[in-house]
Amino acid sequence: MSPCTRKLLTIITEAALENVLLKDLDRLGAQGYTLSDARGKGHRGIRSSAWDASSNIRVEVVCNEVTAEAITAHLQANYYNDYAMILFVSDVTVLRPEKF
Amino acid sequence: MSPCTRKLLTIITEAALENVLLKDLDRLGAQGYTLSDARGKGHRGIRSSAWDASSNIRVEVVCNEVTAEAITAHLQANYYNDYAMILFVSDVTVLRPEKF
Amino acid sequence: MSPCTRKLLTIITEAALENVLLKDLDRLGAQGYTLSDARGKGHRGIRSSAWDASSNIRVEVVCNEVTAEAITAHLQANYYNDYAMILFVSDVTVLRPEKF
Amino acid sequence: MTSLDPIVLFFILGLSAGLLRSELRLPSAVYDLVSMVLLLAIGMKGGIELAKQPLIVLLPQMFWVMLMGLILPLLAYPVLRYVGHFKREDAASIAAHYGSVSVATYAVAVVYFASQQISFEAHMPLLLAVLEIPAILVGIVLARGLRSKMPLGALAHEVFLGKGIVLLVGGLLIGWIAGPQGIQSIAPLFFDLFYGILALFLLEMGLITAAQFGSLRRYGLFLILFGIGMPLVSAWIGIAFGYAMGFSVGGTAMLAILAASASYIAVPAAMRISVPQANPALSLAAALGVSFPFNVLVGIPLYYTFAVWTYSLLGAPR
Amino acid sequence: MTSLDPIVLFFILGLSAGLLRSELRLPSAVYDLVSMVLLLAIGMKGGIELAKQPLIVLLPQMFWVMLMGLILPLLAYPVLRYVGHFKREDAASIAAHYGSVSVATYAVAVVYFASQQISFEAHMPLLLAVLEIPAILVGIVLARGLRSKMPLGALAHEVFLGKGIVLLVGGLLIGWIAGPQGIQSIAPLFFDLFYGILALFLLEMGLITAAQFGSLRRYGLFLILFGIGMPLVSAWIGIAFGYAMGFSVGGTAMLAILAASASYIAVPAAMRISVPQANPALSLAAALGVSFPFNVLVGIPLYYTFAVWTYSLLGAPR
Amino acid sequence: MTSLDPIVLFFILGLSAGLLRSELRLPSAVYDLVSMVLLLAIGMKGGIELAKQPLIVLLPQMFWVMLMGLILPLLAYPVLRYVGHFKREDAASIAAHYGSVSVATYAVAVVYFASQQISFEAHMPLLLAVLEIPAILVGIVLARGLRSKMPLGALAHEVFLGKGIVLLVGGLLIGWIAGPQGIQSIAPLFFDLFYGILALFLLEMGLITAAQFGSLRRYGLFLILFGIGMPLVSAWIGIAFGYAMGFSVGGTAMLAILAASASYIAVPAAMRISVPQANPALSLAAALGVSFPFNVLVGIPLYYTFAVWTYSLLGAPR
Ligand SMILES: Nc1ncnc2c1ncn2[C@@H]1O[C@H](COP(=O)(O)O)[C@@H](O)[C@H]1O
Ligand SMILES: Nc1ncnc2c1ncn2[C@@H]1O[C@H](COP(=O)(O)O)[C@@H](O)[C@H]1O
Ligand SMILES: Nc1ncnc2c1ncn2[C@@H]1O[C@H](COP(=O)(O)O)[C@@H](O)[C@H]1O
Ligand code: NA
Ligand code: NA
Ligand code: NA
Repeated sequence: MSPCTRKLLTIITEAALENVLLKDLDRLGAQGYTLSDARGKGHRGIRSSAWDASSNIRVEVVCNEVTAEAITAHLQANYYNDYAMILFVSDVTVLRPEKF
Repeated sequence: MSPCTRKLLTIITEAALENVLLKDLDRLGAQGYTLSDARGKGHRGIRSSAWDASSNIRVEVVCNEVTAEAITAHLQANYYNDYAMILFVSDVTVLRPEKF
Repeated sequence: MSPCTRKLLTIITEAALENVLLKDLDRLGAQGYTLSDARGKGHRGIRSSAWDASSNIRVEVVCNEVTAEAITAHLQANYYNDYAMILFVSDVTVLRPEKF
Repeated sequence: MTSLDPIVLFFILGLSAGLLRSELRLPSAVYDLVSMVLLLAIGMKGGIELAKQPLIVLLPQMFWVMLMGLILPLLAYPVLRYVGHFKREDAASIAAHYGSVSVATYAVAVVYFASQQISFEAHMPLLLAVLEIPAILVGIVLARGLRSKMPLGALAHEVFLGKGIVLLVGGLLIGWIAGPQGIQSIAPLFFDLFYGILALFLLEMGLITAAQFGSLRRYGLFLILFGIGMPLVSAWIGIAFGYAMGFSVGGTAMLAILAASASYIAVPAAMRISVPQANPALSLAAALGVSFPFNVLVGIPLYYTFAVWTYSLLGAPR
Repeated sequence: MTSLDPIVLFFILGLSAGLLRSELRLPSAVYDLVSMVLLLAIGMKGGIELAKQPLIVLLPQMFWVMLMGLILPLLAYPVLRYVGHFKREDAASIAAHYGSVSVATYAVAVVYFASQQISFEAHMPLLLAVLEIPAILVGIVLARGLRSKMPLGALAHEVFLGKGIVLLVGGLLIGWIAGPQGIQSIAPLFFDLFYGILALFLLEMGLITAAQFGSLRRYGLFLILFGIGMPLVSAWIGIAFGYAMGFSVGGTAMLAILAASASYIAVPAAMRISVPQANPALSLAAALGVSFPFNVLVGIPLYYTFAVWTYSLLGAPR
Repeated sequence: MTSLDPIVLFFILGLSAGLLRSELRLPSAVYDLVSMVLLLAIGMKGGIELAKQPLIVLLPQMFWVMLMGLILPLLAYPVLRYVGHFKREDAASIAAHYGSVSVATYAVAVVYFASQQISFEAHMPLLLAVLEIPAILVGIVLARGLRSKMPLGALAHEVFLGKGIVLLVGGLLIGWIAGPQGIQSIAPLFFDLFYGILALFLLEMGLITAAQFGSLRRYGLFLILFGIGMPLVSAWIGIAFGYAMGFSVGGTAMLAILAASASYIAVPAAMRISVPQANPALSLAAALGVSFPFNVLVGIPLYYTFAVWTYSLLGAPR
């Protein structure tokens, strides 16, 4: 169980996309994900989380580089143009690398 | 749309500062930000989020290095002494770098 | 107050562990922590946050390398087998390094 | 609506607080709780009435109302597309919003009718539920064409199992099965508190409405005109249907109100998934920023007056 | 329970929505609010009754009920361990859940008894509170052995200061001190709305129950059989205790219901901390996925029938 | 206050749970909902009364009460600065808290007065709203000096558009416009449930109060003495003003209670932004950790007794 490097993918997008997005993540090989509710501002204006249509979610996925690239490519191809969405990736060290 | 490096600035501070802080971020050149509610403990004691006066917010800004430094300097000069606040910066890879 | 590198430890685990975990963090030398509520999916299934028993928390600790390793080792020894839990570490730049 | 009703004053309070950029903000959990109670209560009120009559009698009404839900967006679409010059998906999405219904507008109308002692067909919540959906389908077809290969399963899921429909139809079924006697034990929460909870809901709606005014400024005059004009036209269509179906004046006016109202729960969610190219800010600005306040502040009594005129001109139906 | 009661219909609505994977989801803040009001209300109802009789009279009952709470998990454990082949910690944890009680099941039973005009010993909430805890201790000892060096302080904290116990016992004390007169001012929230709030709670419970069905499928038939069989056995034990303690038929039936119910608030939290090796999905699947719906839909009237049989066979106690 | 009132028992329950470090914690959404309903209800109660009399008559009262709100912090400041040796900003901020008012204390007093059948001037919520603000301005001037270049716009925004003021004044206006008849439909939520919702609020207040005890221990005895002494002095000032304004005994006592109470909603928020150098833990420890429990448990009946003495000594005013 020595430490090992993985990618941490953070996706911030509209809550409306939650169900679809989580299914995609499963299909693209993510071993897990973590969600929380968020609000914010970006190119598509203020998203205040006062109610469903203006809520954001913040999704984190820890995964290997291949999966990270697959997810990134998929999101860029399918949602980037039509949805309020940003995505960023960073390097993290994990324990039990076999989990991710 | 090749990937590109940006800074991810995370600010954890008192909820009372929200309005002021977001105006500052806009002014200092942040193209967007994401907020969520948080609780925690630091040098100014436990902040439990039970009610307004003891709530924290967690603000994330993805931006270029110059903006990150401007925000950091501004926060340090204006709020660091008087408010419960921490700030940390990490490197992230983004798609569509023109957005940030 | 020049910038300085520290570790950002992110722990995602069951809300049931909150009290115990925070006491451990204090004891192991963390100068502070930030919590938020989260939901997610991992090897122990879906944790939907609909009610206490299925809620996750997301804990962030900024600390020096030694503390990060102490916390990691402690969590791995005590909770990793029995609780839904993941942990990842990244490098962050902080101001006022004496705080962490 | 008489602007003195406290329900409406709560809306105005929220609207003012929002426009003045006050700190007032309701947690989304409160919005969820309050809207859940309203939807269940409206459903149960309707369900109780269903228990009193054989459902078979209502089938033709359900059919006609569904037809109305198909016609309204087909009417709105060309205006939006060719007068408003919106792109195809946007025109289709806005049209779908106006073909569907707003539960909040209905709730305010119920309060107004009660205060004016106007009676109406009590199974109206059934028609409300029926009206939610057809316009969504029309909107999708308008946006994507008939040959589009939308996964039908996912769409049906989104449409029929959305939060709003499940609570409204669930309430209907509970009211229907339990009947007026059975429901009595839960009446203190769902019926006695109805007005108060609606007041809280409208406070929040005011805040949400205020947040749409920014987009309105950006998308200009046409959207404002459409947001007022479309309800006025829809109201007359609702009156025509109500009259043709032999409704009472009150029932006809209520159908006019439903026709004039624009959805902001079921349709935005369904459109976001099935027509993602449509800009949701446009439909919400029109539906919430213009038509909802117009209907609540002016439209409801106006459409009732329209219905009264019609009945006095043409006589009671049949 | 008569399946027509709207309270139960709300549970079925939540269950159906969950199984159909509807978007319906209640924010956890709503769950917290609703369960808080229920626990306080049940506590206060009991506390008011305590004010009417010297507490000393109830001490023997509290002792016997505590004994019952020790016996039930001891009975369940060998079945789980040696018939179900669960590992030690899992068997102990599941046993603890079944030795303790479910406040929601009790609340539904109260509604049922009221609708059937069955009276029962009104200090039952005191016994409910007493029953929450002994099984937890038995579960811990079964899992860790008597010589385990559990930090007793942390355990007592977890057990006695958990959310559920604090609210229930707090309510008891408030009702006891304030008395029926004092409590009147807050009755509109805690008592008049009780049924409505219970309905919302059961809607949520339905959704939560549906979420357990996945684990059920994974862990198989034995868990389902146990989740039905154990309550049936426990109910008879409850009847025996109730009869022996000289309760009325209603009180005996209520004790049977408490015995048959399985905890999903206090016990899961305590077990998670003190027996972390136990898989919480197993106990929740059984307690929430099987026994809770069984008790609510079938068990409550059934156990009452059992009690009636017993009293007509054996005559009233003493 | 009679310590048997269940409202107060809920406060004690929260306080005990907090001190015992129980797991009980209310989600902030529940706190928001409950405080929103209370503020609106108190506002509307006052607004209904305003409808009954020409506002012009109340202008002098509003002026005098505003003056009182200016005097109280000016009195507190030198004590804090020169006896307590607090730094300038802290002394100013604490003084501002004590010059302003606590809506929760007022609500508990309303319950106490009702239970004791003491009548008081029914437009008191108007004075409550008026009293919230002047002390904030005094506090800022004390901390920053008159020449400080605070952006006045931002300050006015913070002060007048804070959550508490908007809801209280919004409620006042709604009650005023709608009048007693109009408000009836929403009375079940806002008035019938008032006591129950206040109970939940005080449960949470107990938990919050308990959380202040840590800072109290740190900042020592002076803060405790001040937290008890200042309300005692303020109460007499309130009595002087009430008597001078020709109030009834009840009204005078209520003004004493307002004077004695210390803000923990409007002032902390405003001070945090406009006097950031002040340590908020100090003012909250005093206002919430000492004065709030003191006023609720001891002060309210005490100040009423003071008012009764005064009136029996000096005779009714004028
Ligand atoms: N530069 C940024 N930094 C942090 N979060 C952002 C940024 N830009 C956008 N976001 C978040 O991503 C969401 C969607 O962004 P957008 O598609 O630009 O509207 C916003 O509502 C924000 O929550
Ligand atoms: N070392 C730390 N790691 C993570 N979060 C921290 C840390 N220190 C402080 N925080 C967060 O930042 C807030 C303000 O910190 P402070 O100004 O130190 O009181 C706290 O309430 C925590 O939420
Ligand atoms: N690969 C992952 N990426 C992000 N979050 C994860 C991942 N795996 C697990 N989690 C989170 O960690 C929690 C516990 O994980 P586990 O112990 O694998 O069930 C889950 O409920 C998720 O919230
Ligand atoms: Na319509
Ligand atoms: Na049991
Ligand atoms: Na005061």
